[in-house]
Amino acid sequence: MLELRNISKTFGAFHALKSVSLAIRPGEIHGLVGANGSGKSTLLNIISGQRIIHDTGGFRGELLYENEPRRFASPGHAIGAGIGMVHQEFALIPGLSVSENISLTGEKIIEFSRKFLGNDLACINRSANKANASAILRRMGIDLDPGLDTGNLSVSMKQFVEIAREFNRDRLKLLLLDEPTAVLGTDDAARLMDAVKGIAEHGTAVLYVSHRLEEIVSFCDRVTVLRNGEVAGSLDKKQNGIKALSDLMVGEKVIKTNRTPMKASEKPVIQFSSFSVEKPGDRLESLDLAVFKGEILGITSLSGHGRTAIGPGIMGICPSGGSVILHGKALHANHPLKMIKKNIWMLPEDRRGEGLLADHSIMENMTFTAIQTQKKFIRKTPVPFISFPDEKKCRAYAESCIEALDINCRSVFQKVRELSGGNQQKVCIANALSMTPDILFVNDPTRGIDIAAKESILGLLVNAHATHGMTLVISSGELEELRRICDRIVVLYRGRLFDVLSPDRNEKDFILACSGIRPGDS
Amino acid sequence: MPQFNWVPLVFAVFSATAFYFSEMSAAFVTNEVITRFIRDGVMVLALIIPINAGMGVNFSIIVGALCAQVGLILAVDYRLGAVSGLLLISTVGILLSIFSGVIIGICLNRAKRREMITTIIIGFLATSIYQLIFMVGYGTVIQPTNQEMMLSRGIGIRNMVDLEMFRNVIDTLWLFRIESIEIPVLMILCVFGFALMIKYIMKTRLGKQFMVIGESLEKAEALGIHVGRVRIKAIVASTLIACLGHIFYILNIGMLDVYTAQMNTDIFSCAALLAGGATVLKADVRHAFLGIVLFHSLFIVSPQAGQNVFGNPALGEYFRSFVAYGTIAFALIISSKNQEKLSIKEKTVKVT
Amino acid sequence: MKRVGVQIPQFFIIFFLILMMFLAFRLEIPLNWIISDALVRLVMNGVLVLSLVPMLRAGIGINFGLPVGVIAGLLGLCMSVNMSIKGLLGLSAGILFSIPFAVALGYGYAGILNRVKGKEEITATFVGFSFIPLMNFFWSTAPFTNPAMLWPIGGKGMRPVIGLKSYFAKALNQLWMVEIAGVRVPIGLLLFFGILCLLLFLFFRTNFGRALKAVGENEQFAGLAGINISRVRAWAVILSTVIGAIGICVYAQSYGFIELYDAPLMMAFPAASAILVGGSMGRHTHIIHVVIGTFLFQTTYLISGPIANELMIPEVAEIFRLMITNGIILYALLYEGGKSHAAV
Amino acid sequence: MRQPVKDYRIGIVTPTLSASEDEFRGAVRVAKKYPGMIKHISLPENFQEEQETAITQILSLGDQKDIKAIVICAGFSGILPAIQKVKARRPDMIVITAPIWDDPDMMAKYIDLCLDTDWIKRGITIPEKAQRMGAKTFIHYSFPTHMAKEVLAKRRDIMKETCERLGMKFLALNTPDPKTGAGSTPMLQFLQEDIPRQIAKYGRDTCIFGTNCPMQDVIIAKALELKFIMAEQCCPTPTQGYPAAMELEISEQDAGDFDKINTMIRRKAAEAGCTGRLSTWPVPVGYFFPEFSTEVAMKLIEGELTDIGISSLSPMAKEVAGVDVYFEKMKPDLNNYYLIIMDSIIY
Repeated sequence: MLELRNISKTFGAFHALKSVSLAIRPGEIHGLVGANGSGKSTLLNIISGQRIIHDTGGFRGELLYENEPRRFASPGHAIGAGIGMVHQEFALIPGLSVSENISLTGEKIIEFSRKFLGNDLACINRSANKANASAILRRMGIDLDPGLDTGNLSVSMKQFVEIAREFNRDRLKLLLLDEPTAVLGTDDAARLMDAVKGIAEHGTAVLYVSHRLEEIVSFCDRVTVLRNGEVAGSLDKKQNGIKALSDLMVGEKVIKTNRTPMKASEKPVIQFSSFSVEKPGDRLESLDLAVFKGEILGITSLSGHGRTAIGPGIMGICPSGGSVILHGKALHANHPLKMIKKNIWMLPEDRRGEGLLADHSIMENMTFTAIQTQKKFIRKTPVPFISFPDEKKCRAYAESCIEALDINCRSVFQKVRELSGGNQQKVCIANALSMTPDILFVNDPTRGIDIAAKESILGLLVNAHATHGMTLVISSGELEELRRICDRIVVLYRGRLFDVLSPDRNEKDFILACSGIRPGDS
Repeated sequence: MPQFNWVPLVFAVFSATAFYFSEMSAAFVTNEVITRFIRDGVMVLALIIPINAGMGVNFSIIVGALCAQVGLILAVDYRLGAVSGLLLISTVGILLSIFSGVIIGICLNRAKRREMITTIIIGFLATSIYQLIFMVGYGTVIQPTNQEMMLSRGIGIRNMVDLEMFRNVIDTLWLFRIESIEIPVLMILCVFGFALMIKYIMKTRLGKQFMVIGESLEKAEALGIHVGRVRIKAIVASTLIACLGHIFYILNIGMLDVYTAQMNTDIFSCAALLAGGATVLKADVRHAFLGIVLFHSLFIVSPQAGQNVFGNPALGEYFRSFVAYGTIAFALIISSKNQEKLSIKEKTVKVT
Repeated sequence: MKRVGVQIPQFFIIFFLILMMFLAFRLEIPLNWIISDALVRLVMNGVLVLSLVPMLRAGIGINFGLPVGVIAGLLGLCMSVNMSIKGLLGLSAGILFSIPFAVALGYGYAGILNRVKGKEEITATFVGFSFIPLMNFFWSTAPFTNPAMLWPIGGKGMRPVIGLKSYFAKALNQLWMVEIAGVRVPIGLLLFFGILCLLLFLFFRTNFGRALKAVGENEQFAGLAGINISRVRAWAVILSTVIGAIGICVYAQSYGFIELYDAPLMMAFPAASAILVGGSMGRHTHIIHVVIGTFLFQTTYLISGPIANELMIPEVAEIFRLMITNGIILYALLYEGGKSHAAV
Repeated sequence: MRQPVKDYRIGIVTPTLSASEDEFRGAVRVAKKYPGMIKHISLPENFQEEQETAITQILSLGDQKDIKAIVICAGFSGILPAIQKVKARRPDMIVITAPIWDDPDMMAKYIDLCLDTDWIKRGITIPEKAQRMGAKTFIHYSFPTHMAKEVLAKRRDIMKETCERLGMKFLALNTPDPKTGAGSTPMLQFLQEDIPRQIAKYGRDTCIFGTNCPMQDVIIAKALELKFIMAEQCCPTPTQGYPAAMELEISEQDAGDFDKINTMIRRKAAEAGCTGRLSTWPVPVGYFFPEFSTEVAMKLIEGELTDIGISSLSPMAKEVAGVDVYFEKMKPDLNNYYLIIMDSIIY
């Protein structure tokens, strides 16, 4: 049905996939697992013909679909070829009823009116669509009135409708499921899997991506494990088991911690209690946590489970609830400026989107925040309200940073846009350091950066911590890195605190914790 | 979720107050509203599809109006009257508006999220091209067959063309009278016909696709809809309806002001639609109908009301222009606020 | 920083201009007149074009609501005329009086634009359109008392056109006017424009100016850096409005008349075309774009009229010019749209 | 002089104040003269763009049963559909236009009495007057949408003929179009720049004529500066162009007093050294038309006037205007289309 041969994909200098091969037979349910950033989403995007692949220069390797080499330029082409995909975000239209949503783009029409009006303008056969929708829902074991408005459904029902729509396609040959059970309870997940099994029996191939290892184990005929963009291994039904899978995901590496974890001091510098953050797509719910002065705290979770929410919540960029106590005093977070005045700052995970002024020079980027909010590097003028940046001081600072952080650039006046990802991140860090914050929240500092730069950035953070006595809260999906530099690591699951682990714990424990499993459970 | 839109209510209050002060007879106002309903109804309906397809108000319906005028001028040029003339007008208008609709659609596909300002500029540009053709092209490049409509210097068309041969061809059919109120049933049915057609289109596959791209381009893309193509279809439909609507308008007026008849049709149609409670994100046939009645009744009574209240007719005039533009500005402000709320709500659905 | 690259609109307009220069030369239209007028036109429109810059740089887009600023300027001018202040002093008074109005109106206008993020341009267009009839109310009942501004028959309410000759018409134009090789060079006027450009340039180098640019380039970044985005955007709008008000003052003194009522309605469109011709693309707008754009655009306007009259095809020139104005704005809208689409 | 109130009313339609003051004030004056008998309404400000509103406005007059006549003093084109609709509904309604600028033949078909300044005759009289004032060159400024109007295009052609006959040089120049695009500002800016150029080329003895009302401000202002000849505006009146260009300070009690205004203009012209270079009609024609037309309408309604003709109109006109008014038929076979010319005043 589908065969991938040596698929490689790069985003700029970053290798997302390296020579990945896998094959799916008709009627097979194929599992795809891997840690964050192992390349699962990229692979799905390639198969389903998402534009982002096309717009970033396509991919290398061969994609055989029904034994023919194909390259889908848009999702429309892939859908036309019989590939259905269930998205993590809901592609449902709230104003339409359930049956309308299920039949969307595949509506049954009254044959006789088609002759006059063509496919697009033909009369839609509402009753046929409704009957069809309820048949599909019944087959999935769902009791749902197809006449209801989709906007009012519960989240799990929405997920069912989403899947039902893909089932409705006439010639569904390959179904891609991207974590369809992430939002479902155990019962609902089981029902869903039964339904998927049902359609697989009719010959449709299924590619199933999930972090829930136990589902993968009980459900898939074969499992392919990705690690760092490569196929780490492929297991069939008999071989797979949660342990075998997690072994493959982790690999055989032994990790050395760079620094000895410091003893937690008695005095917490910042304390969260039932702290919730409404970050779109990454929600954090009632966190109770104390961060101690001078420690490096790691926060990890699967993406979407809340690890990047804490910084924006504190800075007041995303709405938050609960209480925060800073230096023993209640803190009302509502605006970045206030937090900067309290010497707290955050390095955002989306560098280009939030962390940099891409069209400005390195120097301006490094000094911007300090100039604007802390009145550093400023030359006063006699006129009130008008002040200019002190070019000399700025330049001196920028040059010292370039040297200290080893930034590869032509001059301090080079535009940041032209730098590589690693160097851009260093510029971000230089900007943060210029403000000498007491507490720095860092989100995904090494995302999309090549290996060499990763090392130096981690070094930088540790160094900054050592020299300035900063308290660092680093959230990252890269367990290995966190374990190397952190004193404690918080694991979040579904937006809630699941466990706090010491960095010298077994990596498997972390992986399981991320999937919501305690070591004793399995 | 649909919020209560109090724009129509404000209009209703304004209209009622202005009607009271205008001292006009109810029969006259009713007659005029009916006439306006026929004249402008279809034009307002033309705006509905692009709004639902997420492209905002299509100010380039003015291009559709120009297409209709081209058809009319050709009919006069070849001295075709009544039925054959109407046929020619609609054929030329339809072909031209499909053609220009495709071009506008392609332009708008390059200007996603800034469609409205782009359509305004397209309207301006189209007007100058139109003028170039009829003011300069006629008599130099194009040779007219009907010398009567030309200026005496032989280049360019006169600014007013009499459509005597079409006058009262369609709008007096099935004319009913109740007391002093005249109801041209056929024409009203025609407008309703267009409304039904739009309702129907929104219920077909194509209509569903409009709705999906109106909801979110990303979702539509993920569902395998060819977004660009569907958007072009939306604009073509809008231009086409606008063209037919303008034919209604001109035939009802009975004379064609060659260079200026199309002006402001876009603004007034848009204001009328918004007055009926539509937003730049969501519009329905009922908004159009309610809007035409409310907006135009205010327009009919406000000059007299202005005169009677302020003792100065000019002030009533200014008030009217303010209402037309202000409604649009106001609707834009209101609707973008709603949109913001909506998007936040939707994103936070995940992970519960 | 210096990517002023020539794009299709500039290429087109430069080509057009060269063609017309050639024609003018052939038709023996006195070029020194044209150059003199071009210099005057550069400044009289240049300030209005300049007023678009702060909003463009703050990422708010083209200020199609320019009439708001223009009306503030008109109010100031009318006050100055009402007090019968003459000469340069009158002009300065007009500018001075208009600034408070511009700040107040700009503040309200900014409040509106901050609520419609992403749809600023279309909203600005209609705010401008709807503000005009509102002001017409005011003009026709305005409590000004100088009879030279009132209706000649009715004696109440403002005339649509107010002559400035005995007040401050050409006050700035005539300042230090020298004639060099048959070309009249209005040094005072050019100096005024130069200083205004310089001030704006310096403004963008202040801390606040940098914050403004940062908001235009990356709102998230600016927000994270503790900048109050709504406030910065509001100041950008106010600044645009104030410069717009100064712009109409300069314009009116050069023009010799104050035009009230519907006159400011369409003022934003030629200004927008001018800055786009100069090579401005969204927030990548520099003051040099203003100067180049205004000069090219206004000079084509200036030169096409006499040439068309000589060639006896006047309508064509007139309509062509309109087509160019709107064509350039359309091109810019589509060009930018195309770019952002590719990036997504 | 209070007139007895009668049991009918007359509707007068004018542009708004800011579009054209003369007609508007003229109508206000008639309303004062016949209190309670006049219903004065105004057309939309952007008349060209709001044809519909204009139609409704005029129709609303037709709807009031006690209104027996409608006088339209607009100077716009595009009003004919409204008249045609009123006539369809109220065949007895007397409609007098003074003037509207639709197609003359079509107007004569629907309207009871059409009055206008004599555009054909003025095509002859203006150049002749210009020559008397010493002009050797005649420049005609207009723009495409105006030249698309039959009446104006024809007047230009006649002016050209007359100039050739008189041995004057005739130039028809085009300005940017105020009806499309950016309003009248570019047009006026063009005039500001072009007039000095033309005067430099053709000398001071040049008469400049512009076809659009806003042009007059600039033309007269430039005439004061460059001392060329301005024989007549497009709508000849002392209140057009002169007040703005000369910055006339007309106090409230003097407003509407044309003798005083004319004296004022004469003094200003002398101050600028332009005596004998500027001219117009002593009474604004726009101010005259509403009153005159209303008088005619009343006489028609009351049956005092049955036969419209030059002989019956002239004395009435003289009484209203205070100066001689010459009538002429537009076409010999049309009994309801008259064109007028008044005496001139040269400052």
